[in-house]
Amino acid sequence: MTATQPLLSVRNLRLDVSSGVSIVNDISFDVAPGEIVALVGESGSGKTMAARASMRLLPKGIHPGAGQILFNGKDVLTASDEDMRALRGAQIGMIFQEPMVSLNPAMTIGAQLVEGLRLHEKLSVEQALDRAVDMLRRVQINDPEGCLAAFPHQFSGGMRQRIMIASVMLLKPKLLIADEPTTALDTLTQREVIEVMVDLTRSQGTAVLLITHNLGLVSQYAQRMVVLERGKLVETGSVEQVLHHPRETYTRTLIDALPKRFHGRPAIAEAAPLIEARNLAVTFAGAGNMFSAAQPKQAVKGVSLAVRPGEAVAIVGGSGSGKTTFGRALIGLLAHSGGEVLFRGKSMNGADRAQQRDYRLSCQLVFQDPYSSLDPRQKIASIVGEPLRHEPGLSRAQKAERVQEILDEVGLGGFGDRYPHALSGGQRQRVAIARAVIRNPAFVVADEPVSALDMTIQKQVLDLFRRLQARHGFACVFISHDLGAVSSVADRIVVMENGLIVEEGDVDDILDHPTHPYTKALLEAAPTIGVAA
Amino acid sequence: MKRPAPNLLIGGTLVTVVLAMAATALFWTPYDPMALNLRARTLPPSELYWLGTDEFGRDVVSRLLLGASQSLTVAIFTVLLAVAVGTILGLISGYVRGITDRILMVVSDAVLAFPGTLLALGLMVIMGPNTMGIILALGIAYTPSVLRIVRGSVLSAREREYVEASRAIGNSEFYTMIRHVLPNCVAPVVVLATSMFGWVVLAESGLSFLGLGVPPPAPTWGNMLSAARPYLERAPWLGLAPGLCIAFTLLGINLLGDALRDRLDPRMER
Amino acid sequence: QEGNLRIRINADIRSSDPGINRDANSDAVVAHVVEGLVGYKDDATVAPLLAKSVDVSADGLTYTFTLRDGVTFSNGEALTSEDVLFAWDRYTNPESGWRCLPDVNGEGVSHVTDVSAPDASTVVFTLEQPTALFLATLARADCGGTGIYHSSSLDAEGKWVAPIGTGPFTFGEWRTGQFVELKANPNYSALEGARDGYVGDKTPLVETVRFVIVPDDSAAKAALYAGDVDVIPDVNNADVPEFKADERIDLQSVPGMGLTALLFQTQDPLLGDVRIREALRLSLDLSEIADVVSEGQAKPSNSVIPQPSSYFTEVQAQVPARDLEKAKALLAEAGYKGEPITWLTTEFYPQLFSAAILVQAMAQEAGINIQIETLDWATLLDRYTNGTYQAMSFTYSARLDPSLSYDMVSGDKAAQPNKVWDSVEGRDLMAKARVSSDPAERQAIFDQLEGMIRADVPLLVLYSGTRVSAAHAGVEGYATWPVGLPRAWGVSVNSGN
Amino acid sequence: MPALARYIGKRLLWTLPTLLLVSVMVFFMVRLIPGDPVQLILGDQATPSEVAQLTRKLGLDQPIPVQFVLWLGQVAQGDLGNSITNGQPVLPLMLGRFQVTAVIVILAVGLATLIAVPAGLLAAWKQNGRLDIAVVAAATLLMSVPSFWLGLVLLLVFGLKLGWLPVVGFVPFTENFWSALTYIVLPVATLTLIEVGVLTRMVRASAIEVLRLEYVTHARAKGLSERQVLLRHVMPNAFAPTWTMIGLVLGGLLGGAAVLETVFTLPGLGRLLVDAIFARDYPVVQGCLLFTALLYVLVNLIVDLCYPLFDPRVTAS
Ligand SMILES: Nc1ncnc2c1ncn2[C@@H]1O[C@H](COP(=O)(O)OP(=O)(O)OP(=O)(O)O)[C@@H](O)[C@H]1O
Ligand SMILES: Nc1ncnc2c1ncn2[C@@H]1O[C@H](COP(=O)(O)OP(=O)(O)OP(=O)(O)O)[C@@H](O)[C@H]1O
Ligand SMILES: [Mg+2]
Ligand SMILES: [Mg+2]
Repeated sequence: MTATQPLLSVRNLRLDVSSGVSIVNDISFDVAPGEIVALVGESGSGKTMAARASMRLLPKGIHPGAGQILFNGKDVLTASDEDMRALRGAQIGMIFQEPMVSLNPAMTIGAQLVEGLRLHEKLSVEQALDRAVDMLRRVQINDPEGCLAAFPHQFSGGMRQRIMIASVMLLKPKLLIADEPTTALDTLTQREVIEVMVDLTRSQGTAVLLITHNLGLVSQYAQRMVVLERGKLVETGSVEQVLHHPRETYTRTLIDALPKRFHGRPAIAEAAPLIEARNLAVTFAGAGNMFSAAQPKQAVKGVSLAVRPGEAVAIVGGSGSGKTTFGRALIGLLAHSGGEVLFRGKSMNGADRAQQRDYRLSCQLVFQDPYSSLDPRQKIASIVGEPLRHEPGLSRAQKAERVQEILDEVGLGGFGDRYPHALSGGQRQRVAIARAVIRNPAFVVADEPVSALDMTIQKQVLDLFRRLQARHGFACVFISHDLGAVSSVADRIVVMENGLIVEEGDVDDILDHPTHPYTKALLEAAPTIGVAA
Repeated sequence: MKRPAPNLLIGGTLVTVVLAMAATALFWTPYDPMALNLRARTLPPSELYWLGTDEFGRDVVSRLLLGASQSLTVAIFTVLLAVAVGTILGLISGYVRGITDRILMVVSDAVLAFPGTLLALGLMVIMGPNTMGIILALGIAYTPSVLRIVRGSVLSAREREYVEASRAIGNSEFYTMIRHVLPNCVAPVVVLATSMFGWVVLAESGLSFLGLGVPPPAPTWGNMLSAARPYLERAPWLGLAPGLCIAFTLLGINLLGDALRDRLDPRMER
Repeated sequence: QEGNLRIRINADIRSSDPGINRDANSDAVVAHVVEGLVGYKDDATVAPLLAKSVDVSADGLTYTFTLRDGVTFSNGEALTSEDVLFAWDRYTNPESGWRCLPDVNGEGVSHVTDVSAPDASTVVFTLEQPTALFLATLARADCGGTGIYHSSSLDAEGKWVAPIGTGPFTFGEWRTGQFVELKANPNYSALEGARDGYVGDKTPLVETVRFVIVPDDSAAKAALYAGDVDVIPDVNNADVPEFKADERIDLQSVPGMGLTALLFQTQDPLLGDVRIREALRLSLDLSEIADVVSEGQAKPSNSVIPQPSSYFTEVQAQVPARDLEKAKALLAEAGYKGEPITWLTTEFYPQLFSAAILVQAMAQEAGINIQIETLDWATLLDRYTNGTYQAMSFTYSARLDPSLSYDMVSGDKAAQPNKVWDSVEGRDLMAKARVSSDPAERQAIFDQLEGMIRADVPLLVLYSGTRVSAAHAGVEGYATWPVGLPRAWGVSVNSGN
Repeated sequence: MPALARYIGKRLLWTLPTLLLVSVMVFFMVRLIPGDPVQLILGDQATPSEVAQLTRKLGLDQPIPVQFVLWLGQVAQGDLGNSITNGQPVLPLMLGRFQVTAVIVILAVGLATLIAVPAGLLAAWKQNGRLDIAVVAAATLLMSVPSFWLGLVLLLVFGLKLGWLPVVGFVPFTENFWSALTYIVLPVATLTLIEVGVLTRMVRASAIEVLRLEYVTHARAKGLSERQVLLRHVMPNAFAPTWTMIGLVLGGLLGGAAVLETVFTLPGLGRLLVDAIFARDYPVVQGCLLFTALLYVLVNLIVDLCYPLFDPRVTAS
């Protein structure tokens, strides 16, 4: 234990769901000022809920059942509403796991940033805006001034995440709870963002509770770590000790599950490409609103890529470089403004209905933001089973069986009856994956499919991908920032920057001998756990 | 089991009472609701006549009971008609957009701008004055409102990512519309439908003035209410009785509507 | 003259042009501004108004009007026979659309062949045929009382501006949808004798009269209580008991000249059978209906001739009794088996609606199956005009002479489908009554007609209308009369309300 | 700017078919329903020759399509014709009446919105609590009172019993501001109460949806008070359906609130139209409906133009 008085002290916390089940059971840990504590653990183990409980912002239906959460010695769970409001934002800041849905779609970024600032500090609007711009710049948003007037939907996933982070750190809270803050960020940006956080701890003595799956990050930045499994505390101690000398088997499996370079993949048979982009370009009509002239934004500027059957191509690249946009355009969800897509050798520009339909059904997408891609009014089983509608000749029972099978494979057996809102971030992501692969499509664009998954589950999912590929030979474009994950599934890597491909090649070539400076920088910035994995 | 939500409890009770009233009238009323008693006109409530008598000496209780079934029939069918047609067209209009949307908007604006009085008179010519006529006239008059409300919600809902996800799976536009857009637009429709219920009951009273109402002497709450107008001071119970019936029915239906909406909303913790 | 009298009217006036584009409200307002040669008295007989005297030649073809001396228009100009000719020319010009043109050009009551002005104060009308109704026609309110107006009522192009007349008031501001305001005429010269109908002393006692347009009966009632209007000239029957009970309100009721009646289509397959019509009559308690429908204001009267008429005698006053047994017997005889009879009515006139409800319930007891259909007034009037109905409740506007009353219900159905009674014999009798000016002879004819029409039952008159007015207690001198139109002269308003 | 102007221009162009459709519907419907203006003017004493003469004079003896074409030609030149009943030109008559209606309706809908938004938000915030049930009950009660009753009761209480306000009449604002105000207080109050119910429920329903979203939690995490959360984050996102509703209500009422205008004896557009319908005053009915339709389309155009303000994801195109 640290010598100083802990800033946050969670004692024997239990969280119950209305039905009586506990999702968090008897966990205790401390966070001292100026300290970075990592909270790791399996997806769905209750990390997010424990963090939310510290701000008393539990979703409806989840109640603290026992225990205390002391902030500066005061129990958060019994404080008055008034006191809590004073605490939130200024004292305890929280970066939410799902940045996509955590920004108000109807408010400009500027308004959302300034709002909290002006609430806790006496600042003029100009001063507040200055501070906001400054912070945006620090989290690597280019053109921060222009960004103030834009709405959330006009940003890429990573950009939104950085805006979220900026909005929280702007307030310089005493305790920063960061729930998977960098899942959508490329390694370079990730490093920058974490540096800002570390800066804060140094200059302001801010304590950070960092929830993450990225053990590399943990090993590089955190002092202590807490490991959860299924709502129970497994192990806690200094990072050094836990990572290098894990006491518990669960911790060990977690570390062992770190993705490894997968050597010995069978070479992909030379074949005609399954899907091919030729000079694909995508332009967004306007980032301006309808009262000011719209400025078209070219997000993808002529990208060519061919994917053969059974091949897995990884796209890496900076946040906002156009990966998602390209992925969506590739499977025809987004209209392209130039170039063409060929599927099974036929151009989809002006294809007939049957071809369109084949294309549509054969190409699936795992959305980068799983939460908003799940219909809030449908149960998980129904969401996952929906693509089976297009599988003729399946009986109801067969369908249910398939759904059960795939849910089991992604580790969600028994969750079929839940609604999306009652899942953890990682669980939602797995739902999205299950939905995309249930019909064994010929081609999948997986947009950050494992970003919210802990190492064990991530491994499970990556294994699933590989298995499916081996069994059905589906091709896949795998968009990820996680070079570890990339190295374990991909045959080929494509590096994007600014809407263009800057480098592409074999996994091993790129990882071992990057040529483009940007690629080099990306690789260099990747945090490693510093142990022989 | 958990305690049912208060809105379900109160709403359910009120609606049950009203339905019971309507059902009772089929078998029994204290007096013949149509029988005049010219010696007993506008009597205040008494033991003999619980809620008094109207300007023709007819028993108010009996007429209320019978009126319940008449009013409910008209209201239910009108709302069903308007909601069904309005929702379908609104979905199409908001989802498909383009020329279809424009044409539907042109027609709905035209109907909206059309006064109910004229529409009713016109339909009277076609249908003759009967219950079908009322339902059709009011149904047509209210459909565009539903259409607009649904369209508005659809415009928002169709931009959601789960709608895109449905398309990505390969679902047809039609299926996506029904399965993913529609359920996420129900809240305003439920509100509108339950509110409309009241409007219809009241509008029927206006129509009976034109002869498009339920033909006399059969009572509806609406025409009882409008007939009671000159007696507001002299015999207030004449207006109060149907007025309260309408109010309580509406309250019941609205609360029930809320309960229903909650039920449809998975995020609502019960 | 001081104060402002506010009289409620239920709809805007149509124009200020007498007898042209008019309705009852327009007539009422215009009658305050212009006066005709003759006018009605309270008992609905005709008396000289602008004329000092009227001489009728022995053959009944020449009417000589001598104008009163010293009468000036409100603009100060003296009234001369030229003015009468000017107005008459405009009335009889088909372009103007005078309501009563058919009644002076030979299509209807009379045919005026010549009008001349031998001197400044004499006007002579020459008729083609004698008629008892010529003066009554000139006086008719819906003819604008054939009011004489000054030529400056029209602009240079001959377009109507506003009436400049000799009446007690001048036309002031007309704000459409809100009110019409009249001002006391400083140049008014009163007739001798007490105020009597539209004649007599009509000196204004208030500075202004405002005819306030209040369409809604309940709102009008509230306005009367609140003192926002002073007089409601035509009270809704349903409000009568309430006003009666209130001592702040002065309620007056006189029998009117209009009729509330039930009409049967004698060409209908079912109702064409006189036994069924008779059975219907027997099934109804007519006294009770009249009593209920008029809230006790009207006495039942089953004659086409309205109660206030001097021709309304014992014969007309008979009210047949209800006899259910006989009704049933007649129905059985006619082979009636409960076929539905569609009964048209409207809520526009509440008494018509009430009547239908009562009839339905009473006839039910005799086994007659009536189904009510409510229509808007325009549609009902249309059905009436075209005769396309089985039975309906209807209200007739005032007819001031019995021959006109008979004319209103009787005629050739083929030519005029709105007539309910088509009897050749009856038409002959009516023609006789029209030209005769001997009251005894006319009475005999009307009595005979009464018997005939009662035997044929083409319609059932319930009562001749009542004219009920309500005035605020602070209003002095307001009186209603059988014609029913409001009169603001001779009325004063106590200051302080 | 040019994009917006083009968009508005295009939308305005689309009003033409609406107006044409309304014209055709109205023109033929008023002539097909039974009842004849000539009979109504002449009354029960009319003789066939009188009827024929007046019919000819009013031009109603021509075939209906011919009448329609003639009328359309007139309208194209900005002339809506003259009223059959009183001969006045329709356009100024209508505009005069519209002023009265517009003042009252806009005030009432504005007030109703101002009441409904906080009430609905509060109810949603306390969903299923006592406050919520009370708000829902009050809103429902208000919705179930017919306007003629509510108006009459207010009239009786404030005009008659208390004598605070005049019972009938109207004074234009241009004439005397304060006196004008006394005349419109009751109608505005009545209309506000009538409309507030449905708007409150609409706000409540949408707010309930929004309140559960993540960004609301995020706003709370910033330390915003509940009031700020409701007003800044919930309200704008929950407002879209309410906004549509306001457009509908406004569009409907601007065409006239006949019942209300009758009860309060206001010379408004609604009464003009209803009177004209009952009098079968064809030119006035046609003129009024054309005007109402235009209003409707304009109000809804504004509503549509404002959508992106509440939901920037909805593009105007
Ligand atoms: N509203 C709810 N009702 C019931 N169970 C819930 C609800 N929300 C979350 N859960 C469950 O609570 C558990 C803990 O969720 P939590 O979000 O804390 O997980 P997590 O550790 O953050 O996981 P991840 O790494 O995937 O984000 C999960 O199993 C989840 O399914
Ligand atoms: N709807 C939109 N309107 C305007 N610009 C958009 C829109 N969507 C995305 N963009 C812009 O397009 C660019 C590429 O976005 P995209 O989502 O493809 O990035 P990405 O590579 O997936 O980034 P990340 O890794 O952060 O998810 C970004 O600069 C973004 O601001
Ligand atoms: Mg989580
Ligand atoms: Mg992306």
